[in-house]
Amino acid sequence: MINLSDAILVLILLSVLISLESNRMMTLVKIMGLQGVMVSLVPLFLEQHQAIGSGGIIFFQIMILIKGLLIPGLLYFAVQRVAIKREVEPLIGYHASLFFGLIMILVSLFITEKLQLTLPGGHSLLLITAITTLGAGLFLMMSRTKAITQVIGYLMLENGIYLIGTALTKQSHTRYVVEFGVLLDVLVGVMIMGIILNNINRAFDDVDTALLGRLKD
Amino acid sequence: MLEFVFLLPIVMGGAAFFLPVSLGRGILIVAALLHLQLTVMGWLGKLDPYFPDYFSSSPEGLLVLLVTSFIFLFISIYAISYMNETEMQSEHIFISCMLLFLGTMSMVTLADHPIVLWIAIEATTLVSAPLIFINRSKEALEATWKYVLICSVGIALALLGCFFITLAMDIKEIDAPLTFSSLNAVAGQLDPIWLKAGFIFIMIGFGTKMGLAPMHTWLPDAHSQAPSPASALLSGALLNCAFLGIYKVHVLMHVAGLGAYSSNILIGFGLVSMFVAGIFILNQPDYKRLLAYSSVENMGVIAIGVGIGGIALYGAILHLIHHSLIKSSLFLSAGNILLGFGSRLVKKTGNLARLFPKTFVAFFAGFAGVSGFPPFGIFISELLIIMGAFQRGRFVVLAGFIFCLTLVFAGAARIVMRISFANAGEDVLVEERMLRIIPSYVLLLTSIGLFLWMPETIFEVIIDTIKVLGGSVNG
Amino acid sequence: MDTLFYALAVILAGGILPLLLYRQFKVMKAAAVIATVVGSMLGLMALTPALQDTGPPTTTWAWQQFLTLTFSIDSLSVFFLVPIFLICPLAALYGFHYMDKSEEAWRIAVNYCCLSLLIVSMVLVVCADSLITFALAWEVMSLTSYFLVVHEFHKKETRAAGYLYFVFAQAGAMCIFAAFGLIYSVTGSFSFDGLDQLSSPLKLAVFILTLLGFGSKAGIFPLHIWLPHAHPAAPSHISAVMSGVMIKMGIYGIFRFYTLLGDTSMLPGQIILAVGMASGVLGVVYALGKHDIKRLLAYHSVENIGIILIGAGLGMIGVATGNATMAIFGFAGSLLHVLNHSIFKSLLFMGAGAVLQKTRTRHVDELGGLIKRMPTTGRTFLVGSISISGLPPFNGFISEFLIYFAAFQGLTLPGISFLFASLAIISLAVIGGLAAACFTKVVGIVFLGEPRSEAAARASEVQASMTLPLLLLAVLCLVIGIFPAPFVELAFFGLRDMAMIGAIEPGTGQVLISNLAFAARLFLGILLGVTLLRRVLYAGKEIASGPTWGCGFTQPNVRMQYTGTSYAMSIVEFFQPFVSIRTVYSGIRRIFPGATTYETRVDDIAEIGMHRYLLQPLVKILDRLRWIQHGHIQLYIGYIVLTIVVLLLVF
Amino acid sequence: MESLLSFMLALLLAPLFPGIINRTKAFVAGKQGPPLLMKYYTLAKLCRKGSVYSTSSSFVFKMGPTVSFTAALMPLLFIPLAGTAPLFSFHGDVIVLFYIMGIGRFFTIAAALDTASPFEGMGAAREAFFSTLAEATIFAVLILFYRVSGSLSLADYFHGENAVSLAGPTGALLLFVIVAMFMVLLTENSRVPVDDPQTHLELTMIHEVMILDHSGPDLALIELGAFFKLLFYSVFITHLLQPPVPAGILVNGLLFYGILTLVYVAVGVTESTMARFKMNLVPKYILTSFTLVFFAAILTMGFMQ
Repeated sequence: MINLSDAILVLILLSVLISLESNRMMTLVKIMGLQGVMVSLVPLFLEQHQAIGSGGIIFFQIMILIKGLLIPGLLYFAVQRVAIKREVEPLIGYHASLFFGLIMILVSLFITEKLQLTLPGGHSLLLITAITTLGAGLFLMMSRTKAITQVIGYLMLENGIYLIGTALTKQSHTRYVVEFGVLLDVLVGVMIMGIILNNINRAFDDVDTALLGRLKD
Repeated sequence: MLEFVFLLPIVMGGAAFFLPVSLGRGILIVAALLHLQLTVMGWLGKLDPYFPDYFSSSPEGLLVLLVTSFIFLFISIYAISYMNETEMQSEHIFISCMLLFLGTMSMVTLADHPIVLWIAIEATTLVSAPLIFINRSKEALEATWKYVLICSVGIALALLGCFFITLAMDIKEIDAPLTFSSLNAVAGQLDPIWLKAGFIFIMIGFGTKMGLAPMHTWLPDAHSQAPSPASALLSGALLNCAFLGIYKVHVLMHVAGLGAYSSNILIGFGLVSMFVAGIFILNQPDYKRLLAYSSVENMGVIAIGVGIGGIALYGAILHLIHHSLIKSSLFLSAGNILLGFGSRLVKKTGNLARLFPKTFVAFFAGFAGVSGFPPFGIFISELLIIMGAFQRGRFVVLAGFIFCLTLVFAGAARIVMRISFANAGEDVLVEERMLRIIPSYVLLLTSIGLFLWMPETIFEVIIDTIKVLGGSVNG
Repeated sequence: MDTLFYALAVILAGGILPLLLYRQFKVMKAAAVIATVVGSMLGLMALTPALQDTGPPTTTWAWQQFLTLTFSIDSLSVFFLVPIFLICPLAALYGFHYMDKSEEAWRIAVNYCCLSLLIVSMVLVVCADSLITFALAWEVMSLTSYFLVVHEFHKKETRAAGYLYFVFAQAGAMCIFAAFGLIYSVTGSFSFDGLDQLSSPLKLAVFILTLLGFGSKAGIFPLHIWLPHAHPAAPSHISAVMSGVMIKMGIYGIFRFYTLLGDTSMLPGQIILAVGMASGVLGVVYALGKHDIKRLLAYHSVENIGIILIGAGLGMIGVATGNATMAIFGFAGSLLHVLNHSIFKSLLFMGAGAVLQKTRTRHVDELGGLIKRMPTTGRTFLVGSISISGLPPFNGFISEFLIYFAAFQGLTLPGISFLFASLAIISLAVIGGLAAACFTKVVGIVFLGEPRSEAAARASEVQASMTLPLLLLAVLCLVIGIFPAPFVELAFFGLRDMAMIGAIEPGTGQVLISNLAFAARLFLGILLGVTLLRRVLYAGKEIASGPTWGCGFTQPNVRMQYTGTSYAMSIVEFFQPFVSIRTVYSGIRRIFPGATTYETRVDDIAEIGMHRYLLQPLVKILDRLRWIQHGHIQLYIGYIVLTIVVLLLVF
Repeated sequence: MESLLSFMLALLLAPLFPGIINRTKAFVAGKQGPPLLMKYYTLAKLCRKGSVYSTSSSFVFKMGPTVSFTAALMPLLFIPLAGTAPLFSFHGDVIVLFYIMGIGRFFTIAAALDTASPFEGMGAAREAFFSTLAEATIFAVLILFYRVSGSLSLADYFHGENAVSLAGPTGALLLFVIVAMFMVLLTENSRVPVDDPQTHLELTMIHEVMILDHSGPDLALIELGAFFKLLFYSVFITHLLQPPVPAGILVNGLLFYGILTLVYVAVGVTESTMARFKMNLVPKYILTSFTLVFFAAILTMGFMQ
C-alpha cells in the first residue's frame, strides 16, 4: 500500500514539474485534472485513514469528480473561450521555472527534515510533495502573465494545502461535511474566476494580466 | 435556531435572484429588517444553535453580527435609491448577492469551527465579487479579479493555518472537538510550535481579507471600484468579519500562553498597515481609494489595540464598532459625491459645502469622526489605545502609532478639504435625495449616540469579549 | 458650578438659535449676540462666589460606564474664565455688523454656532478636572475653531490656512494624548490626582509632551507656523477670539500641568524661559517684517505668548530655587499678561477688521490716513498699540513690569539662573523696543499720513456694534493701566491654588502696585498740565495749515510717503540669520529703463525649516514608497509570500 | 523742600548746558560761537510764535510734543539732583521711567509719520531702531546695578546705603558703565557720532528730521524736552563719576554741577573731534556699548560669589 501511495505522490511531483515547464495552456489544464485526481486519491492510501465509511466513499467520489473533471472542465472551456493565444507567456522562463521547481523540492526536503522531530512519522514524502505543490502554485501565480495560469496556480496551491491537511491531521476532526464545504468553496471560486475571466476577455479582448495594471497608486 | 440568522438572508438572496426586480427591492429591505430582528433575538439569547459543533454565539461574534446587521439595513435603504439613480442593469444579481453577502457574513460571526469559519470567509469573497464588478467596467473587472484571486490565495493559506492548529492538537494526542470553545479549554496543552505556525498562516490569510498591509493590495482597488453601497458593506462589515477570525485565534494563542507572540505580530501588522495607508493617503487622487486606505489604517489601529491588550483592547473593540458605522457612512456619502460629480478623482470635485450641503455635513462629520474628533466614538477608542500602549510600556509602538495617525490625518484632511471647499463648476449630475442622505446620517448619529450613551448590554458584551484576553476597562 | 452650566446652556442656545432662525437675518444675529452676551454675563456672575471662597464642589457625570466627566473650578480656572467671558461676547457683538452679507445667512448662522461651541468648549477646557474631560473639551475646541477659520472657504489661502491649523491642532492633540497616556500608565486612573507621584524623568517627559501640545496651540516658536496663516484667514472677530482667548488655552494647559506635576526641578523653567525668549523676540521681528496687518498682529500674538512664557519660566525658576518673590511675581505677571493680551489683542484684531471691512485690503502699504476717516477705530487702535507695546500708562506695562520685577529678583541667584534672568530682562527690553517700533509702523502707516490708495481714501467709520466693543476694550486698557490693583489682585488670586508657590500673603506687592499706579497717574497729571500749558501758549496765536514741508521738493505725492516695508527693513536686517529676507529686483536695464520692480519678502525660518528639512524629505520618501501599489497582481502575491517567509524565518 | 528747589534749578539750567556744548565746539574750532544763553532765546522766540500744521496731519501730530515733553520731564522727578533726594522714588521706578521715555518716543515717531513726509518717516525708522538697541544697553546697566546695589530705583542707585560708586567694591566695573552710558547718551540724544544736529541734509538726520514740521510752541516743547532728556542722561553719568564727599549740600551741589558741566564739555569735545558714522555702523556702535555692560554684568558673578 505504501508503495502505491508513494507512487501517487511521485506522480503528483512530476505533474508539478511538468506544469512548471509546460508552455501550452491546454497541457496545463490537463495536468491539473490529473493532479486533482491524484490528490483526491492520496488519503485513500494512507494508513490512518483506512477505515472509511460509506459516507467517505461518496465524498471521495464527489471529490474526484470535482477536482478531476468539473474544475478542469471549467478551465478547459475557459481556455477555449477566452485565450486567443494559447501560449502560457511566462515572466520567468521555463528552464528557470523548472530549476525553481527542483529548488522547491530541496527546500521542502529541508523543511520536512527539520519538522521531523515534531511530526508523527511516516509522511515525509507526502509532506515534501505537499510543500512543493504549494510553493509551485504560488510560483506559477507570480511568474505567469495569463490570468488563467493564475487560476491554475491557485488550484495547485489548494491541492498542496489539501495534501498537507491530509498528511498532518487526523480524519476525526475534519468531518466530511466540512471538507465538502471547503471543496464547494473552491469550486465556486473557480467558477467565479471563470465568470470574471470571461468578462475580462470581453472587455479587454485578452486575459493578459499586463492589461490588469491600471489600478495603482 | 441560531442558524436562521444566516440561512434567512441566504434563502432570500437565492429567491431574489429569480424573482422580478420590483419584488427584489422589497425583499432586500424585508430581509434586512428580519435579519436585524433575528440578531436582536440572538442578543437576547433566544436562539440556540442547532449544530453546536459548528456554530455558537460568542460575544465577539454577536458584536460583529449586530454591527453588520445594523449597517446593512441602512445600506440597503441607500442601495435602493442608488440603484434607481444609476439604472443598474443586473439589479437582481446585485440584490441577491447583497443578501448572500449578508448571509455569509452572519455565518462568519456565528461560526465556532475553524474550518467552518474558513468556509464562511471564503464564501464572503465569492458572493461579494459580483457586487464589485456589477457595472462591468474595465477597472471594476480588474479590481474584482485582484480581489478574488488575492483573497482566495490568502484565505487558502488560512486553511493551512487551520490545519496546523489541528495538528497542534493531534501531536499532543488531545481528543477534543475542533471548535474554538473547546480549543480554548484545552489550549494549555496544545503544541506551541504548531500553534504559532497556525497563527502565522491564519494571520496572513485572514489578514489579507482584513486588509492588513502588505496583504492589503486588493482593498483599495475593490473598495474604490465597487458601487458605493457595496463599498460601504465591504469596509464596514466584511473587514470586521475577517478580523473576527484573527481575533478568535489570537484568543486561542493567549489562552495557550503565547499571547505575547501573537500580540507582537498583530502590532507589527498594525503599524505597517497604518504606515502604508499613510503613504497612499498623502496626495491620493481618488477619494474612494482614500477611504479605502483609511480602512486599511483603521484595521491597523484595531490590530494594534488588540495586540496591546488591556484597556487598549476595549479601545480596539470600540474602534471596530465606530469605524464600521462611520466608514460605511463615509462610503455612502462618497457615493453621493460620485453620483453628483461623475468622477472619483478629487480634482474633478469641489465645493461640496455649497453644491451638496447635506452630503457635505455627512462627509465632513464622517471625516472628523474617523480622525478621532468628538463627538464620535473613535475619539475614545484612540485615546484608550494610546493609554493602553503606555501602560504596557510600548513606547516605540506608540510613537509609530501617533506618527501614522498624524500622517493619515494630514493627508486625508487635505483631500477632504479640497472636496468640501475648493472651487468647482456648478454642474451637478445628480441631486441629493433624502433616501441617500438619511442612511449616512443615521449611521453617524448612531456613532454619536454610542459616544454619548453606551447601552449597558453592549458594554457588557464588549467586556465579555475582552475578558478572555485579560482586557478590562480598569487597565 | 450650576450657574456656570446655566451660562453655558444660554451660550449654547445662542449657537443653536441662529441655525433655526437663519431665514431672518437680523433676528438671527441678534438672537446669537444677545444669548452670548447674557450667557457670558451669567458666567461672570458664576465666578463671583468662586472669588470669595474655595469655589464650588466638583461636578461629576458618569459617562460610558467606566469614564467620568469631572468639572471643577479652582482659582487658576477662574482667572482664565475671565478673559473668555469678557472677550467672547464682545466678539459676538462685533460680528453683528461685521458679517453683513445677508446672502450668506446660513454660513453666518454656522459661524455663530461654532463660536458658541468654541466658547463652551474653552470654558470646559478650563474647568476640566480629569484627563478624559480635558481631552474631550480640547478636541471640541480644535474642531470648532477650525470651522471658524475656514468660514471664508472660497478663498484659497483660507483653505490652506485652515488645513495648516487643522494639522497642527491634531498633531498637538496627539502629543497631549501621549502625555495623558503616560500619566495614565502610572496613576492608572483618568483623574488629575496623583500626578505628583510620577518619577522625575516621567514628569519631565510629560512636561515636554504637554509643552509640545499646548505650545502648538499657544503658538510658541517654532510651533507657531499655523498662527500667522490662520488668524488672517479667519473673520476678524474670530481672530480676536482665537488670538485673544483660544491660544491662551495652551498657556492654561502649561500652567495646569505644571501645577499638577509639581515638578520643582530647574529644567522646566529653563525650557519655558528659553522658549519664551525665542518666541518673544522672533515673533516681534517677524511681525516687523510683515505687511499684512492681520498677519502682523498674529506674529505679535507669538511675541506676547513669548512674554507670558518668560513670566511663567521665571516663576518656575523661582519655584525651583525657592525664591518665592520671583515665583509669585513671575507667575502673576504672566497671568496678568494673559488677561491684558486678550484685551488689547482682541481690540487690535477688531480694529484691523474694521479697516479690512471698509478698505477691503489687509496690506499696510495700501492704507494711510485712516484716523481722520475712521476716528473711533483709529483712536482705539492707537490705545491698543500703546498697550501692546507695553508702555505706561496702559495695561500692557503693568504685566510686563511684574515680569521684569521677577526677573530682577532672579538676578540674585547664582550661576546659570542669573544668566537666564538677565537674558530674560534683555529680551523683554528688546521685545518692548521692537514692539513699539512695530506699532509705530502700523499706526503710522495705516492710520496716519495720507491714504495710499483709493479704497483707503474712501473709507468711513464702521457701525456702532463694531465700535462699541472697541471703545469698551480701549477703556479697559486704560483702566487696568491706571487702577491696576484689583487686576493684580486677581492675578495673585489665580495663583492661590498653585500649591508649589506656597501661600501668597494678602497685600503682596501692594506697595509696588500702588507706586505703579501713582507713576501712571503722575504721568497723566503732568501730561494734562503740559496740555493746558500748550493751550495757554497757543492762546490767541495764529494757526495756519498748509502742505507738509517737502524739504525743498514742491510736488510731493502720497506715493512718496515712507512705506511700512522700508520703515521696518533695517531692523529686520539686523536679525538676519534668524530671518530670511528674499529680494526680487529686476534691475534697471537699457539706456531708457522701463518699469522695474523691487520686492522683498521676510520669511519665517521656522516655516522654511519645516518645509525644507521636515516636510519635503518626508514627502519625498513617502512618494518613493508609492511603488508598493504597483498594480500587478504577481507582485501582490509576492508580498504575501514574502510576508510568510519573513514571519517564518523571524519567529 | 530742597528737593523741589533743586529740581526747579535743574529745570531752569537745562537749556544752559547745550549752550556749553556749543561753546566747547566753537572753542575747539577756534570760532566765537553763539552766546551761552542762546537756547533760552530760541525757546522764548518759539513760544511767541504761532504754528503751521500740515493738512496731512491729525491730532496725533499735536500730541507728539506734549507727550514727549512729559516723558522727558518725568525722569527728572525721580533722579537725585545735586546731592538732594529726588521728589519721588520707589522700588522699580527705573523700569517705569525708561518705559515712560518709550512712550515719549512712540509719540514722537507717530507724529513724524503723521506728516506723510518721506524724510520724517526715514528719521522715525532710524529712531525706532537705534533706541531699541540702546534700550538693551540700558537694561544691561540696570542688571549690573541690581547686582551691585540690590535695588531698582534711581534714588537708591545714587543715594542709598549700597549706592553704586566708583569707590565701591565693584567700582572697576562702573568704568564700563560710564563709557557705555556715555555712548547711550550720544545715541539717545542724537549727538555725533550717531546723529549730527548741525547737518543740513535731511536724508542724513535722525532726530532733527522728525520734528521738521513742528513749529512755534510745539517745537519749543520738543526742544525743551530734548534738553531735559540730555540732562537726565548727563546726571546719570555725573552720579557715577561723583566721588562721595561727606560734606554739606552746597559742596556736593557745586561738585555735582561741576562734574555735570564736564560731561557736557566731553560731549562737545566728542562732537568736535569725531565725524558722524555711516548709518549702517550705528547698530554696531550701540551693540558695543551693550557688550561692554553685559560683560560687566557677567563679571559681577565673580565679584558676588
